[in-house]
Amino acid sequence: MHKMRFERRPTLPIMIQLINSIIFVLLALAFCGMFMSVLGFNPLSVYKAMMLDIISSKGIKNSIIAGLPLVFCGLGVAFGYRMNMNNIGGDGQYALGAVFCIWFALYGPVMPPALKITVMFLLALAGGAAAALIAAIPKALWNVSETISSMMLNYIILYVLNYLMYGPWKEKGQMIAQTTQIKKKYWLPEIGDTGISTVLIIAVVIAVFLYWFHKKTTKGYEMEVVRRSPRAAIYAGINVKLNIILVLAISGAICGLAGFAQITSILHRAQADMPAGAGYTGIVIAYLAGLNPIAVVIVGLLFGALQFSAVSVQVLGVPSQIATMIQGSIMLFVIIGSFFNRYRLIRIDGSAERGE
Amino acid sequence: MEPVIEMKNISKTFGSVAANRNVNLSLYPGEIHALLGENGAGKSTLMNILTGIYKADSGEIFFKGKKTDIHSPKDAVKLDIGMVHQHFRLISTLTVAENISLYSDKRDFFVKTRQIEREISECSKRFKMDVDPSAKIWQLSVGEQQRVEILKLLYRGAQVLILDEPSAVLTPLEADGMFRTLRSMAEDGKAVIVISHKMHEVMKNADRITVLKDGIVEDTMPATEATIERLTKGVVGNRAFEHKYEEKRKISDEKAICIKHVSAINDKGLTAVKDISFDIRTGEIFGIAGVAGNGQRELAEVIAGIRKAAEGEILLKGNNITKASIRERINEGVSFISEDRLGMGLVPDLDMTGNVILKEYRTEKYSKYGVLQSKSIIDSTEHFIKEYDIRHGGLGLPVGLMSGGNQQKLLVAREIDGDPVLIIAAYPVRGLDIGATEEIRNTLTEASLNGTAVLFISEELEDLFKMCDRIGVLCSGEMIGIRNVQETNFDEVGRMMAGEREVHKGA
Amino acid sequence: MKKKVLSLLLTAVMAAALLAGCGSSETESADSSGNSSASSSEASGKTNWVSQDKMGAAPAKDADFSKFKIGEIESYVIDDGGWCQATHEGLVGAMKELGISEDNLITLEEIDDTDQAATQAAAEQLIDAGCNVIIGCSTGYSTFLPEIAAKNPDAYFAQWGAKQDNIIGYMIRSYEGMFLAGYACGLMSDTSLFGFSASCNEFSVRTAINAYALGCKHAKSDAKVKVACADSWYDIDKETQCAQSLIDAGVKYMGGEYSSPAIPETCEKNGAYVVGYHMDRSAEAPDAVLVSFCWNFEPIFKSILIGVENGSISKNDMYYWGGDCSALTDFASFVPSDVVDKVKAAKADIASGKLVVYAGELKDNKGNVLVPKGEVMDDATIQLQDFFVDNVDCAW
Amino acid sequence: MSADLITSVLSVAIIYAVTVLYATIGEIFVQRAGLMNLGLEGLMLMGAVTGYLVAVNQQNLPLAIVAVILVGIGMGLVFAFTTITLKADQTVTGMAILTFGTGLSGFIGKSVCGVSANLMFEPIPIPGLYRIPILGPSLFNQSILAYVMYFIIPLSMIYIYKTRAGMILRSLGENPAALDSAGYNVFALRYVYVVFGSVMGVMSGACITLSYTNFWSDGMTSGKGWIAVALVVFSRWNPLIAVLGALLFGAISVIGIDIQMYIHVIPSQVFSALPYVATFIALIFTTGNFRKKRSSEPGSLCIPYDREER
Repeated sequence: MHKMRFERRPTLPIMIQLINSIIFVLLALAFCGMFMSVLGFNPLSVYKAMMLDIISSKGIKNSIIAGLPLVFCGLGVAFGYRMNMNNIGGDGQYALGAVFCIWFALYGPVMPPALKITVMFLLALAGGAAAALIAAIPKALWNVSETISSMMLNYIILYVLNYLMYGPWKEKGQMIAQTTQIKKKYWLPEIGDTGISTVLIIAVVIAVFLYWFHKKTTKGYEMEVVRRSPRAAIYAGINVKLNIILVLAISGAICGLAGFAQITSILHRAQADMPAGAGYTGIVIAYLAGLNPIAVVIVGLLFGALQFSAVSVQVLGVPSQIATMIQGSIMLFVIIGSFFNRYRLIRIDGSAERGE
Repeated sequence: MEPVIEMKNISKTFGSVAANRNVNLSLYPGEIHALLGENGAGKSTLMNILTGIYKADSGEIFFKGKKTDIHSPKDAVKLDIGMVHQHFRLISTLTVAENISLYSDKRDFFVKTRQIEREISECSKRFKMDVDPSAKIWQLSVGEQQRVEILKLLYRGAQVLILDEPSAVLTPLEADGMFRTLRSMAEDGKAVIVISHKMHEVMKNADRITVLKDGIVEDTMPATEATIERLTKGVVGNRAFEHKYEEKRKISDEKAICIKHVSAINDKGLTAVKDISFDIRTGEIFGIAGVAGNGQRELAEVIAGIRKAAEGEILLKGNNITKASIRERINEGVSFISEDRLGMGLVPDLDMTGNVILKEYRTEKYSKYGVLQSKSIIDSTEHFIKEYDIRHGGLGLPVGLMSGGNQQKLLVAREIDGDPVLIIAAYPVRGLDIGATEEIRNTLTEASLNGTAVLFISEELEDLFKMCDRIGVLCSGEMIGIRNVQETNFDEVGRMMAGEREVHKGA
Repeated sequence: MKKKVLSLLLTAVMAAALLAGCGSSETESADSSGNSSASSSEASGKTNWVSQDKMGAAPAKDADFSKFKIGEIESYVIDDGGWCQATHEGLVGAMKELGISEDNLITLEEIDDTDQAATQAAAEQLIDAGCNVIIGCSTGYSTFLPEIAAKNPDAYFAQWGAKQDNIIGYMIRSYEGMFLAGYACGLMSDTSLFGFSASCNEFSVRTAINAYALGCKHAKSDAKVKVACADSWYDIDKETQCAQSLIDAGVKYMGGEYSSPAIPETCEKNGAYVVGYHMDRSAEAPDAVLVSFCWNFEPIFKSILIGVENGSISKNDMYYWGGDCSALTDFASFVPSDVVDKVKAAKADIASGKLVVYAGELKDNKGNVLVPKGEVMDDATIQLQDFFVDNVDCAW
Repeated sequence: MSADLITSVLSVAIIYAVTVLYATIGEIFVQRAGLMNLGLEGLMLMGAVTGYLVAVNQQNLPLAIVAVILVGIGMGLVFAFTTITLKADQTVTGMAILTFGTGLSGFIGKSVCGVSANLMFEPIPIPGLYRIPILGPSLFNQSILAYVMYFIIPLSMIYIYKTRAGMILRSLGENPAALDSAGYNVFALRYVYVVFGSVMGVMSGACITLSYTNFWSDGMTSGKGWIAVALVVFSRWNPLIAVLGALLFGAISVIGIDIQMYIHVIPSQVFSALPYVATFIALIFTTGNFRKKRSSEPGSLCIPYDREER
């Protein structure tokens, strides 16, 4: 008789991973469809509306605008996960990056745009990194769970932002809790007249760089070793503590860029509760993208599309929460699906090409 | 008399590796039955099947004559079958009593600690094993923990006891005590299976011996009919068993490394290496004999820099590296073939190239300005593959999926590459098939001929005598003595391993 | 010890930011107002304040609303028992009055008013759906809508809050209602200590606080209003705690800006009294809610729709109406009738102009004179309320 | 601090504590069993909305509780299946539960959003005890759900530290392999505790809508689920400390507001942030192993158990 058993896949062909994800995303949509039809909506027409909305020219633009902050958070979080650092602090790092960035933009000295924007970029990085370090250092020194600490920091930093936006930095003579807009000359230009900011290019460049970084650099290699086998890392003379601090800092820095994107390209100002959960969504994105930076960009933009197309289905009367729900179920299903990335079904009397 | 356990045509494969092939085994009450074989011969797998931790792919198990299916450890426990694993299955945060009652068939709602502790101390008296029932596990020594494991089984009323390499962590004296306990159990009518790869021990203590090799039963015999030769043939096949090589090797007087009064503490915070001093000259192979767990690991790690030396100093080619970091030592030419192949020496999830560069990825050999040089990496990987004929399923395959032998070859190849000053080889041939074993022996010998100092740690006296120029014997963290191989013999070293300092030659 | 250090650190961060805020602000932000949305409204035609007399004006006999398609953008769900619900009901009411069927209303909920992409996408959605009147019901949209409005000249955009380019502005003189509510509390209380449980330091909240405080003062010259700040628009725990803290501080009568029943319930539990906000809250705590302040947008929306229909409307219009728009519910049964009468009288006085809420001499709580004696505050300042009046005691 | 001030601070702190403790104690059991479910926020929202939905539509509180428990079991099974059977990453699965719960709750809660049920577990003063000065009025004038919690706390302590089952639970998170070889069904046990944990999680939510603020609106838990997660670590997986922690946080934020009303030099946000700062610091002191002592964290927390792993 042929008994079947699940066994770890030796290697993971990208195709299988892709097909898996697609299948399970479809399952997730079907699953949400169930709820919709229970509430008396026709899932197909809902999804159709969403699709049509996304592929329209302004749909693409809006998806990208909505997606950009998510992409940066996704990239940041994914970078952390590349060394098993559960950075939940994306929101806080995003916020602090924005705070540093807007501070310089509004209250810093007058400068030639190129220089000013560069400094803003660096400050956004610094802000994110700073936020991450507060969680990273206890982790490195005393192994304090970065998961919880970074999450606590989210709240703390968001209160700082809240204070600034409602208090000293609030635009005078305005009703909204936000800073004044930064000067036009400090805005990042659009790509052609598409209405899509060049910050998208920055995101792509960073993603490609990270991809190369993981594959080709010694630091990337170190991360991989620490991720796969901390003991082997010590044995190879890799300074694990230092790497923890470094990786979390970089992870935070990239999340900080989400603030930079908002300030130089989207809102051109800072607002209270600006992150609006992008950091958490970043985790979802990073995971769905299999921690592959380039995939993160794609998934991130898709999530942007999902979030904004949820608006369009409201015209059909579907509750707005549908977007969040679809996100959640897509995630659940892809997680379940990823099992089939790691394992394959084999017959027990498989031929022996592997020694012991 | 009918056997209490009969295993018939048991087969088990992991992935595509056959760990057991049509194994037959019968066990009678009142006997101590030894399972002899090298590591990886399939002994543990067989027993894990009997205790329901693994499911056999095919074959049948008979308990007291009637066919039974053991799907889970639960079933095994129901049949009063108990096993002491090599890695103890104790919960370190609980007390001895709690651990034992956890394993017992007690199902009362509250834990009656007092009562259990009383019963335990009675039981431990009966079989002459002393443990403090109220002590927390993580406070106990390895020997004590093993006793707890055995007590667990007895308290549970186990009729079949299986012990996996019980003596591996014990000194010969402790081991004798342990076997006396086992004997008293056998006399109690219990059936005992002892997994081992030590022939003398087996011949001395067992009633019957079954020899496993590569997952197949090679031979079964009463201990009375067992001879070293017969067992050796079963265990290692027709491997030539020559004594120390003949031609006299010239060893320079230059000291490659000096260990001076080094002490170190282990993970439990106890002193594991006590004031050890010795030196290895270039081109010399220095053996460390001793029962595993007597400080070898700590000693190796201290020299490699993974563990800080509590006292003493280490000189490499005359300069002090006691405070040097691991990386500095690597650059200075200290290589370390870790006993924990997949846990430390290699990264199982990475492919060959990733493991080849594990230690030298930062050197300009493999990277420029922090960028890895794929070409040179692939080159040296292929060089290794040719040089040490490493068989692999493609460069992209995780090394975790290669056979143990090839993994070890890769590890050794990487460590020997670039003629290091010193190679620390901890149990380099443990659990390898003969082919791989020979190749690695030769590789190390060649290295020494090229002027590398080799620190060769092993518990197999054969290996030590075959390869080393000098042998130092460790017992409970102390260096009992150092001997030239020509001037000593198995027996002397064996006793030194048991801690006897003054041994008369040939006594 | 360490805790102290960290909280100090936090304060330090904020202090530093504060300095940065005031200190070097002239360097950049001075000229940055050039593109801030406020002053840009002057650029286009002069803001036209629509007179409150228009309230209740009926549509022409032959008025035809059949072609009307109305879009509504809400920052939260329309049945939140708070702000959004009030706006929505106002709009629906106006449509019913004018006989516009609800099928011609498209409501987009939970459009985060700090999210440009979402807001503009929403507006574009409504345009595509053929809406000719689009109403942005949350302050934040004013940042993003002008752009879309400029792109779609034939659609009429109306936006809560300050006047924006190409957008009809509308606001409610909420201070009238809150003033009266405060007045009622003042009349009923036998102490001169009052409380206010505030969510976020935003103009509408400040308006409520100030108006309430002035109301109390109108009844008791020495009235003081303690403010507890939740620093969150929505947090049940914090709202409960704020109310509790006020009560512990000896407050028996409090106002509040809130959307959950937490505060009324807490008051009821402790035998204190509270002014309902956003909508009629008496159901949540019948024994605690004296009266509720309700937004009544119906007249404004009605007037806007009529204006659109007969073309009388201008995109420079700014609605800033009080009276029935800034409504109070009926008082709870336990409120003595003489109090009710006094409040009614005050209401009439406000309508007739005999009683002016922000009349001089008026100081802020830092001692600066806001309005000199004999003068009254101008609407722009009232709308913004970037101050707290002198009998407000608040951390902000 | 005057007597009745203590009373009132306590009463608010208790409301805060009770609502968060259901989730916290549940999560303590889950983590003791060696898993970490970060999706508590999502669970609470689901519990809150389910309870309220039934309360509004059926006007039947027991039924509401039953429904809530069923939902808890369902979501628990999802998490258990994904993390125990499929051995998926627990952090990410938690996030998924969180996202999904948030979305679904808002989705199905639409119909009762802002609708008043006028039906909740009213506070029941306990005759004798209610008279106790200071403590009485705050402790013994609570709803049934709070009293249930009063029982759960000691019971969970006894269960974890005194009973045989508790001993097994402690081992489950410490060394599942050992349990397995002792003949216990590790997988089944973990399933049980995960499900129990998520039932407690949803109960937390139900507690809010059915016994304190009798109404539903989107994301009404505003981050409480995360506090619960933090409390678990804060408490070193000990229910009693968790109780103290919860009360402490409740008290801190009330007192924060008290101070904030009098001292205006410090921004109010500082006090709002205090509980989180406190948690952060407590975290470093309780879990940080810089004192070189055994950390009380379950040995194999977050590590999926795989019997044939070799």
